[in-house]
Parts: sequence; structure tokens; C-alpha cells
Amino acid sequence: MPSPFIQTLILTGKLAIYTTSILLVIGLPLSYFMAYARFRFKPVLEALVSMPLVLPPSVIGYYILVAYSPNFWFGKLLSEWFDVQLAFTFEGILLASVVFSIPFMVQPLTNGLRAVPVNLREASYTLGKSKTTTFFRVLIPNIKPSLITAIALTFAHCIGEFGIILMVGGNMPGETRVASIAIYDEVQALNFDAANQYALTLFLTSFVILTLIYTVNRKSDAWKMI
Amino acid sequence: MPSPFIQTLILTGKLAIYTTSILLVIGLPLSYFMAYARFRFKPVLEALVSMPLVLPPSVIGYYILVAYSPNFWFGKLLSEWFDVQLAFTFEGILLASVVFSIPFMVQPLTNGLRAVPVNLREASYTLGKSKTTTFFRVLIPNIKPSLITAIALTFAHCIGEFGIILMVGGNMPGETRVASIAIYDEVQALNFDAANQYALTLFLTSFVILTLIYTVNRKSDAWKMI
Amino acid sequence: MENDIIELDVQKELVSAYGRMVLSIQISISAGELVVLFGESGAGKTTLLRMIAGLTTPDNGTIKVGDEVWFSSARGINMPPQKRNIGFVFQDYALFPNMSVYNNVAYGQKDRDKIFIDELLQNFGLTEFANRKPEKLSGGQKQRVALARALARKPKFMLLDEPLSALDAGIRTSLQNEILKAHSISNTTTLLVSHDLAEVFRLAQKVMLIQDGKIKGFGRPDDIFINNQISGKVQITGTIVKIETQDTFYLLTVVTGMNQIIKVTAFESDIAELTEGDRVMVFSKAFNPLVMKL
Amino acid sequence: MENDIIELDVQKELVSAYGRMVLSIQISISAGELVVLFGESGAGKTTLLRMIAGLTTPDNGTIKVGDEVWFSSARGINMPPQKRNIGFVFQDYALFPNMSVYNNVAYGQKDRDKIFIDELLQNFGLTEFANRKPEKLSGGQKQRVALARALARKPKFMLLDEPLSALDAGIRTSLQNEILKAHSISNTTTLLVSHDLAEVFRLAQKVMLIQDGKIKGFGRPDDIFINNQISGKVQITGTIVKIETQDTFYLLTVVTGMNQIIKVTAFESDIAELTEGDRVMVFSKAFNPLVMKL
Amino acid sequence: RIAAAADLRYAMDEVVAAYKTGNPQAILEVIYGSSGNAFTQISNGAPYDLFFSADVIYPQKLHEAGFTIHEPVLYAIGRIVLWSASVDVSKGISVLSEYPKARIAIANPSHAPYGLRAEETLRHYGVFDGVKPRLIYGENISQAAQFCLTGNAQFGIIALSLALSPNMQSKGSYFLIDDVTHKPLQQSFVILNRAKDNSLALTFAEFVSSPQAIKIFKKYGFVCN
Ligand SMILES: Nc1ncnc2c1ncn2[C@@H]1O[C@H](COP(=O)(O)OP(=O)(O)OP(=O)(O)O)[C@@H](O)[C@H]1O
Ligand SMILES: Nc1ncnc2c1ncn2[C@@H]1O[C@H](COP(=O)(O)OP(=O)(O)OP(=O)(O)O)[C@@H](O)[C@H]1O
Ligand SMILES: [Mg+2]
Ligand SMILES: [Mg+2]
Repeated sequence: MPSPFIQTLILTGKLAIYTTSILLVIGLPLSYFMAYARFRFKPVLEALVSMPLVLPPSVIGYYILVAYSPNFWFGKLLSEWFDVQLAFTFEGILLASVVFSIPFMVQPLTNGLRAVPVNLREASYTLGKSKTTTFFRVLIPNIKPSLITAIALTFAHCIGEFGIILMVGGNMPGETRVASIAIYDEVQALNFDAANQYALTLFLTSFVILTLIYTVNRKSDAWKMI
Repeated sequence: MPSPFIQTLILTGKLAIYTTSILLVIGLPLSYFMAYARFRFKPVLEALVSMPLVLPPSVIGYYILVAYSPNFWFGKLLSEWFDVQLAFTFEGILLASVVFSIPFMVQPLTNGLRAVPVNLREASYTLGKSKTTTFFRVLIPNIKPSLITAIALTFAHCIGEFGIILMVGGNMPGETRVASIAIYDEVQALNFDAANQYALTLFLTSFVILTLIYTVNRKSDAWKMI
Repeated sequence: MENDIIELDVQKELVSAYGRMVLSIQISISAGELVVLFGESGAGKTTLLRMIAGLTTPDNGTIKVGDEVWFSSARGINMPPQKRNIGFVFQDYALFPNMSVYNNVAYGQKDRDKIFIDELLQNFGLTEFANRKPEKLSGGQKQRVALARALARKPKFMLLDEPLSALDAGIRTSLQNEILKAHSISNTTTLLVSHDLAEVFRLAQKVMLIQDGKIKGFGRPDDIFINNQISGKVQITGTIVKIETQDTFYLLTVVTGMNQIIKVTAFESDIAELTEGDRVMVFSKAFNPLVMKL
Repeated sequence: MENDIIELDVQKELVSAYGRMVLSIQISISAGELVVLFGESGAGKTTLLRMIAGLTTPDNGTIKVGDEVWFSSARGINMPPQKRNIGFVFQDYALFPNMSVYNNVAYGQKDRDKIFIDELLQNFGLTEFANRKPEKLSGGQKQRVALARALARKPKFMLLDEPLSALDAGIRTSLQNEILKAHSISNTTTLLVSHDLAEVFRLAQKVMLIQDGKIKGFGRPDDIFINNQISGKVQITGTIVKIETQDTFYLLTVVTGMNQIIKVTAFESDIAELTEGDRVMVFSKAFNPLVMKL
Repeated sequence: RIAAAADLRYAMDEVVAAYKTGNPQAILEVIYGSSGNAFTQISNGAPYDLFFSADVIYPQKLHEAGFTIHEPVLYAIGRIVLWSASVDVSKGISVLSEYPKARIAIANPSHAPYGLRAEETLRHYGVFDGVKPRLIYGENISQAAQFCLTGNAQFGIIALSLALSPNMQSKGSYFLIDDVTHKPLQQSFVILNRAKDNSLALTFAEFVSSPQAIKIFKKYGFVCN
């Protein structure tokens, strides 16, 4: 078994990667819808998607915790039908993390899609391509900077997420004890050296990953509309 | 004197508005630089700007607290030269909030600026307009969706910010006790009704504000490059 | 299909230079025909093509192609552009910035046909640029990519919005041949917008004259233009670019149209009111020119 | 200034249709001259204008305007475009999507001169669109806004990249007059790209022939074109659009250049190898046309 | 699995270590946090066997809600101290008035038991109204200690157990506050329903009241009887 330090870091990475991947799958169609669909209550949907930012994480965490509990219909349904209890498990914090990182994925993507000139889509349609093909072959490649920002923000936010996980996850080593919780713990224990060690590792790893991401991004800097 | 409830909400609003305004002033030139400047270590700068997301807020809060303390050069400088102590004051949480909301302002703006076709800038230059005029009269109006996203994200994030303020603010009523802290407090004290009341007010107010912002944004939906 | 007659009956309100204008077009176009749209800037040519392509929705009317209804405001039908089997060249090109020239051209093909694409690139003078991003092309090169991209798909119905406007005479002629070739090989019904009368005569089987959103004429080019403008004699308008004195007369150099230069002799009396730069008509009552094939 | 001679000596490496190509231009242009750039697609015309405007940096060389050095690779000088007091019309317009037509045109003016702008819009047939966003304009309308925007600033140096390519003959002629007017009133040095030979003759004081990045000719249009192509007689190239049979001979309709239609009589023997669509040269050994001022 | 209040951190670690020397194969996991958080989580089904709170109220509430198998058991009484990194505090509470601008960190009295006791003490000495504007509230007692340690607050009223911890001991001085000036800090624990058939949990609960464990608690400044 790896040391708790390594175990915590692996768990943190796993949570961040899973959350980002899941949100990519959800976020792409959602952003497409938000960017191009025209319906009356779109501003309401947009505001809803931003909501996770507005509420303090600890509060959101509290409400999620309540929702997961077997006394609540959602938790009851899960435990009775699937024999699943989400609170204090990795799956539980993953779900919470996915729900509350949505704005980080969706906002940059939506903006990126909006900035793509209409006639590129039109050109693709006149070439007989479906909306799906157009999305993957014309839109996505042309919003690469936004896509990368979305991934980077989501990933980074997951690594830093703390309030929700503290509430919902409860600091279980190997299961829900991610780095942010571990650091908090060490600070609380006044073990500043251990906290610094975590913080530094986190900082450096993320820094390197983000620098790499942005280096790749560099090539697709400003572009001219053709 | 208004009730603690109102006082807390006013303080929260004040913090969010001040932070957003200050970040707008800092973020616009910074994004401009990030979007168009070409230098070798740009990915490093970009990664640095995203860093506040990666570190858990409570950790960042802790480091800020250390930085503010009279034992540290920064705190020492402030207290010796200006007789200012930042910890546990509104100015202190404002500064912390500004520093750590930077990515929310800068990322969308940078992306927006990058998506503006180069030849619009060029056209403005050939019409004898300086970079500043071009920025305000050509670039900014053409990235309105990104600008609005940036403002909305920053504003929302400030309202929800919790970990840092908890660390740096010290929960002083009327000074640093913003809504997110108050809610946490009430949950800890098992006053779930009061907590729900705060959360609901926060939720509804933010929801209305964001819906309004996005409604204004609507008109500048997708645009064609001319 | 060979007998897919295209029946247009569409209305759309627009703003023209003289205020509100209703674009209102009723016409049948036979399958396989090459029709050139000719009309002033702002007459509604682009809008008409966009309505046929399904990119702009008419206020009301119907668009039928053979038995298929592409649009019908009465029946609430509006087939999306990707189903309409068309090729469209945009006035502003709309190339995909993320793809190389080759991939732009190949994008629309259902079955990748490398030989055909290579041939297209060759004929369009683009071989050297196959792996370039469109951003780095000149205006005329972009326009050629846009045309090649539309042709690569071999659609049943071609909509070309000023596909050659940015090109010089040489390459223009060779691309006109490409359009004619594509048209004759697969018998594609083609609608092409052009401002250039010579191009109209060179390409059009039929001309559709559009003015202020209405059809002002539809028929063979010589019926539309020649009978209106010419009454049997040679009449050439042009600009005097040079007046030279010979012994007893003057030699005028008149430039007409695209590439035409005529030398005209004139006498003192004729020349009195003429100066270089004047626009003149050159005509002849007795004119026996010869023709020679080029 | 009246005697701001423009001295160009610039090199830049580009990729042409035939592989690497060095754009290399050495020339002096007198102040107040109207020079038309003429050359094939991809010859380097746009790039040359962009280098003068300061939008593209030459690999090396110098650009001097009077006593001012705009660019010098040797001395490390590169004046930014906003200091160069130029007007530029982009091949792809580059209108500001956020501003109305009026504001696009007014944007470049230092001192707001409403009367001048209104007059410009009037002459450009854009009055009706003053409050519209460019997005809702037709291609030709956009092009007119781009030209009006550049003229509104009354710059000392005009760089026009195919400013009239999307326009039909009618509006084209009237905008050519606007360009000439602007040029003659304020004696603006003007560089204009055109593919249209008639336009060259109509506008140019000097023509700069560019081929593969090099200057192949610089001089008065008739020196550049006429002496090369014509040897004293009328020689008109065109396309046969119609062959009609008369009693003993044939009547050919030949379309030349932009708007020119010529009827030619021909005999059985002449006609043998001719069909409609053929490109022909019409010439005459004995031709006595008359001219009439329009 | 044990949920324990933050102030127990050092003492509990040692108690667990002592227990393990007697029972080497036992697997004990202690998770520290604020008592309030632990309470909220347990109420919502957190998988803990034992809950060591910093007061008696949270265990009592859990008991009333039927989450426990018995009444709360008192295991220790906490003491509070006045602590400072920069100032000699041996004179007691009166030094607070000698530094009229200095800030004083305490835990949040609205939910942290240590904060409430600190407030009572200040009231007892009659200085509460005077120092109230200078009070800084930590989320829990550990955070109040951080405020002092970093020097942002010159004084703090914190748990003796923290003042004795290796990280604070060498960094400042403390003054033990007389326990008559405030109500006692009764720290209780409960065995949760989940541990019903868990012999390990039950024996560990017994071990906590053993002389060996009491000695450890005392070493960290707790009062046990
Ligand atoms: N950004 C660039 N980088 C490298 N090569 C370029 C770039 N832009 C254009 N070129 C190449 O330089 C050559 C000249 O381009 P330029 O745009 O100056 O041509 P042009 O004479 O304006 O042609 P057109 O009449 O088609 O507009 C072309 O072959 C083009 O492919
Ligand atoms: N999106 C739009 N909404 C309303 N009016 C429009 C829109 N697009 C174009 N128009 C107007 O409709 C008229 C016809 O435009 P259209 O683009 O069809 O002209 P066109 O014949 O293609 O002209 P050009 O030769 O200049 O390209 C113009 O007066 C134009 O201003
Ligand atoms: Mg058009
Ligand atoms: Mg060009």
C-alpha cells in the first residue's frame, strides 16, 4: 500500500480526471444548446448553470449531504433500489464535484461556440454535413482555446475543491480524503510543514500540467476568419 | 443600525461589487496582454493566472494570513509604513478576494479577445486609432458575451467565496462576516432555518441578477464576421 | 434527377437602398440548366441563393425540386440545408480555418476520392497550397478553394455567389471552363451570380435579371441583352485613353470593357470636344470586320 | 506633403503557386499619383499594400515617405500603422460588426464632419443603411462601406485592395468617380489593386504590373498595355455567343470585355470551324469607325 | 472509525497508539474535525462508530435523535488559556487592557464550546464589552490558535491541549485561566448505532476510561476524574 501522501495525491488526480472527463461529455452538448438554441427562458438556464458558483461550497455540500441521506427521497431511492449510499464515498464526491463544476466547463465552451462565425456552420451544412459532424469537425477545432480553458478551469477547480468534499466526503483516507482536505487537516493540526509539502506538490504539479496545456494551446492563438 | 441579516447581505454585495469592479480595471489590460503579447513564457503566465483555482481556498487563505501577519515582510511593510493591518478587515478580505478571483475575470476576457478577427484590429489601426481607442471601441464591444461572462463569474464567485474569507476574515460582524460565512456559522450552530434563509436569499438574489445579466447579453448572441 | 424542375415561389421583406423592398421571385428552372443571376448590388441575389440553400427562411412561399418540397410556408415544411444536396460558394468564402486547403476541399465528399481532389487542386492552381491553412492564402486563392470545395462534392444543384470576382482575367477564364465542365459532365443545375457581362455570355444558358427584388427578365442571354441594347450595328462604349496627332487626322485610343483596345481615326472637327478620359461610343455604319479563332 | 515621394525597397519571402517566391519591390512613387497594381492572383499585391500600411513586416528593406522613415530593417525602425496616416480598404472589408454603417464610416475621422459623412453615404447609395449593422448588408454594400470608411478620414495615402470587385458596372463607375474625386481634391497618393483592365485605364495615372512578386512594368497605362498588345489596328477578342444564318452569310454575335457586343458578318468558309462559345479575335484591316461623346 | 474533535488531536493519537500496543491487530482510524461538522455528517449517515465531541451538547442531541446506543459519557474536561506569541501573559487577563489595540482571537461562541467559555471568562473579569470590538472569531479553536500563531492576533484564548502541543509550546507563553471563571468544558463521547456489534469499538470505548488513557489526557492538559 502506498504512503498516505501518495495515496491522497492519486485520489486527488483521479477525482479531477474523472470529473473533467464526465463534464466534457455532458458539457459539450449542453454548451451547444446554450450557444445556439433560441428559446425564451434561455437567460434563466444560463443563470441556473452559474448557480453553483454563487452558493458557498460548504453550504452546497450541506445540501448535497442532506440529499444523499437515506431520509431524503433521492438518497432513499438510491439505497432502496440500488443499495447505493453516496455520502462518504468516492462516487459521492465525484457526483457532487461534477454537478458543481458545471459552470467551469460550460461557460467557456458556450462563449467559444458563440464566437464562431455563423457562416462556417452554414458552409458545413451546405456541404451536406449533419449538425453532429459539423460540431466535431468544424466547431470544436475552431474553439480550441476555449476548450482548453474549459478543461483547465474544471481540472484546476476540482483539485482545489474543498468545501463540498469536506461536507459530503468526510475525510476518509483512500476514499474521499483528497489533497485539499488533507492540507486543511494538517493546517488544523498546526502541522504546517506537512501542509506546505502538500500545497507545494499540488502547486507544482498543477503548474506544470497547466503550463503544458497552455503551451499546446499556444499554436491556436488568435485566428483570422477566412 | 440594520439587522445583522441585512448587514451581512449588504457586506456580501459590497465585497462582490468592489471585487468585480477592481478586477475589471486590472483584468482588462491583463487579458489584453495575455491575448496578444507574444513572448516565450506566456504559457507560464497563463498557468500562474489559473493557480488560484488549483489551491484549496482554505490553504490560500492560510498563506494570505501568513502574508498579512506583522512577522512577514509584506505585513510588516504595511504596518510599519502605512500603519495598516489587513487581517480581519474589509480591505483585507477585499484584497484576498481580488487576487483569487483573477482567473474568473481574466480567462473569459482573454478567450474573447483571441476570438476577435485580427483584421478588425488592423482596420482600426489603419484608421489612425491608437491601441487604447481600438481596445475600447472595437475590441470590447465585440467581446460583449465574454465580458458579461467574466463579470458574472467573478461576481458569483465572490458571493460564494468562503474558504479564504473564513481564514483571513475572522468572522467580524459588519466588517468581514459575509453571507457565506454566516451560513456556515448557522449550520454549525445547528440553526438550519437561519441558514436556509440566508441560502435562499443569496440564491434568489444572485439568480435574479444573473438572469438579468444574461438577458442583456442575449442580444449580442452569435455574430457574423463582416 | 434529370427532370427535377425547380419551382421557386418565395417572398421575403428586406431593406434596400430605397427603403423597404419585397424580394419576390416566381420562376421555374429546368433541370441541368446553368442560370446566371445578374443585377445591381443589393438587388437580392445572395438572399435568393440563401433561400434556395435553406440558410435564410422566406417569409412565405414554396420551393419545390421535382417531387420534393424543400420549403413550404403553408405546409410548414423547411428542409434543413444539409439535406438539400447543394453546393454553395459564399461571397465571403467561409473556408474552415482549422483545415488545410486539401481538407477544406475534401470535407464535403461522401466517399473520399483523392484523385478527383488532386485533379481539382491542379486545375485550380492550388496544388502548392494543399497543406496550407486558408489564413495564409491571397484573396483570389481563397476564392478558388471555396469553388473547389463546392465542386468536390458533385452536388445536384450548384449555387455560386460571385465565385470568380476576385480573380484576374487569366485564371478567371480557366475557372469558367471548370464550372462549365462540372456542369456538363454531371448535368448539375447551376445558379451563378456574376457582375461581369462577358462572364454572363460565356457561362449562361439563361440569365435571370433581378432588380429591386423582382425578376425583370429571364431567358437566353442574347434575348435579354442584345436585343435590348443593340440594333444590328456595332456600338462599343469605351474611354479615350490617348489622342495622338497624325498628319491630317487624329488617332484615338479607346479602351472598352475588360481588355479591349480600339484605335479610331478622327478628324479635327470630331476631336474638338474630346479629351483624354472622356467616355465615348464607337460605332460604325459600314463595318466589315473579320473573325479569327483564337 | 506635396513632395512626399514614396520610396519602397522591400523584400519578403512568400509561398506562391510555384513554390517559394520572394516578393521584392523597388520603386519610387511620386506624391499625389494614382497607381494601379495589376497582376495575377497570388502575385503579392495585397502583401505589398500591407507592408506599406505596416500590417505586415517585410523581411528586410526600407519604406520612406518624404523625409519620414516608416520602415527600415537596417535601422530597426517600424512605425506602427496608426501613425502612418493611411487609408486602407481590405479585400475582405473588415467592417466593425458592433457599429452601424454611419459609425463605421465616421470612426476614422479625427474631427467629426457630419456633412461630409452624409455626403459620402449619399454618393455611395448607403443613406438608407446608415443605422444598420454591417451584418445585414449585401456583399456590394459592405464593400461600399469599407471604401467610404477609408475615404472619410481623408488620409494622405490611400491603399485600396480591390475596392470595387463586388460591384456591378453601374455603381462601379460612380464609385470610380468618387475615388478620382477624392484623389484630385486632396491630391492623395493612391495605390489601388484591380483586376479589371478598363478600370485600370479609367483610374490609373501609372500602372504597376506585378508578376511573381516582382515589378514587371511601371508606367502610364497605354505604355504598359497598348504598345505591347496592339499594333495600330483594331483587334478585339471576344466570345461568340450566337451564330445566325442570313441569306448568303452568317451573322455572328461576339461579346467582348464587360459590356461590349459586336455583330460580325462571316461567310460559310469562315464559319466552318467556329461554334458558339468559341473565343475569337475580331479585327479589321479597313475600319473607319466614328466616335461620339457620351 | 472514530470521529474526534479537533482539540483532541494530540491526546487521541497517543491514546490510540497506547491501545494498539495492547491490541496490535486492531485497525483504528481517527478523523478529526469540528464537532459541528461531525454532528451534521453523523446525522446524515456518516459511517462512524465512535464520536468524541468537544462538548456534551452534540452527543446529547445525537442520543436524543436515536443515533447512539447509550447516553453521552464524559471522558475529560477541557481547560482554556490566554496565549500570546509576543507578549508576556503571566499577569493574566489584565494584560488585555494594557494593549488597547491588540486583537484577541477566540473560537466562534455561536457554535464552538471553547469560544463560549472564553466569552464567559471575559465577562467574568468584566472586560468583555471593552474588548468586544477587538475579538476575532475562529471557525473552531484550532483556527483561533492559527490566528495567534501567525501573529495576526496578539492574544488568543485557546485550549490548553493546543497550547501544550509541540507546534505551539515553543512559540509563545500561556496563562492558565481559572476554571471558576467559566462553566466547565465537558467533553463527552457516544458509541453510535453502527458499532452495535463491533467489539473493537466497544473495548476501545472502555479503554478511554482506563487509567492509562486518563494519564495521557492529563498530560495534554485535560482534567479527568
Ligand atoms: N500570411 C502569409 N504567410 C505566408 N504566405 C502568404 C501569407 N499570405 C499570403 N501568402 C502568400 O503570398 C502570396 C501573395 O499573396 P497576396 O495576398 O499578396 O496576393 P495577391 O496578389 O493579393 O492575390 P489576390 O489577387 O488573389 O488577392 C500568395 O501566394 C499567398 O499564398
Ligand atoms: N440579414 C438581413 N436582414 C435584412 N436585410 C438584409 C439582410 N441581409 C441583406 N439584407 C438586405 O437585403 C438586400 C438584398 O441583399 P442581398 O445580399 O441579397 O443583395 P445582393 O443582390 O447579393 O447584392 P450584392 O451584389 O451587393 O452582393 C440588401 O439591400 C441588403 O441590405
Ligand atoms: Mg450578394
Ligand atoms: Mg489580394
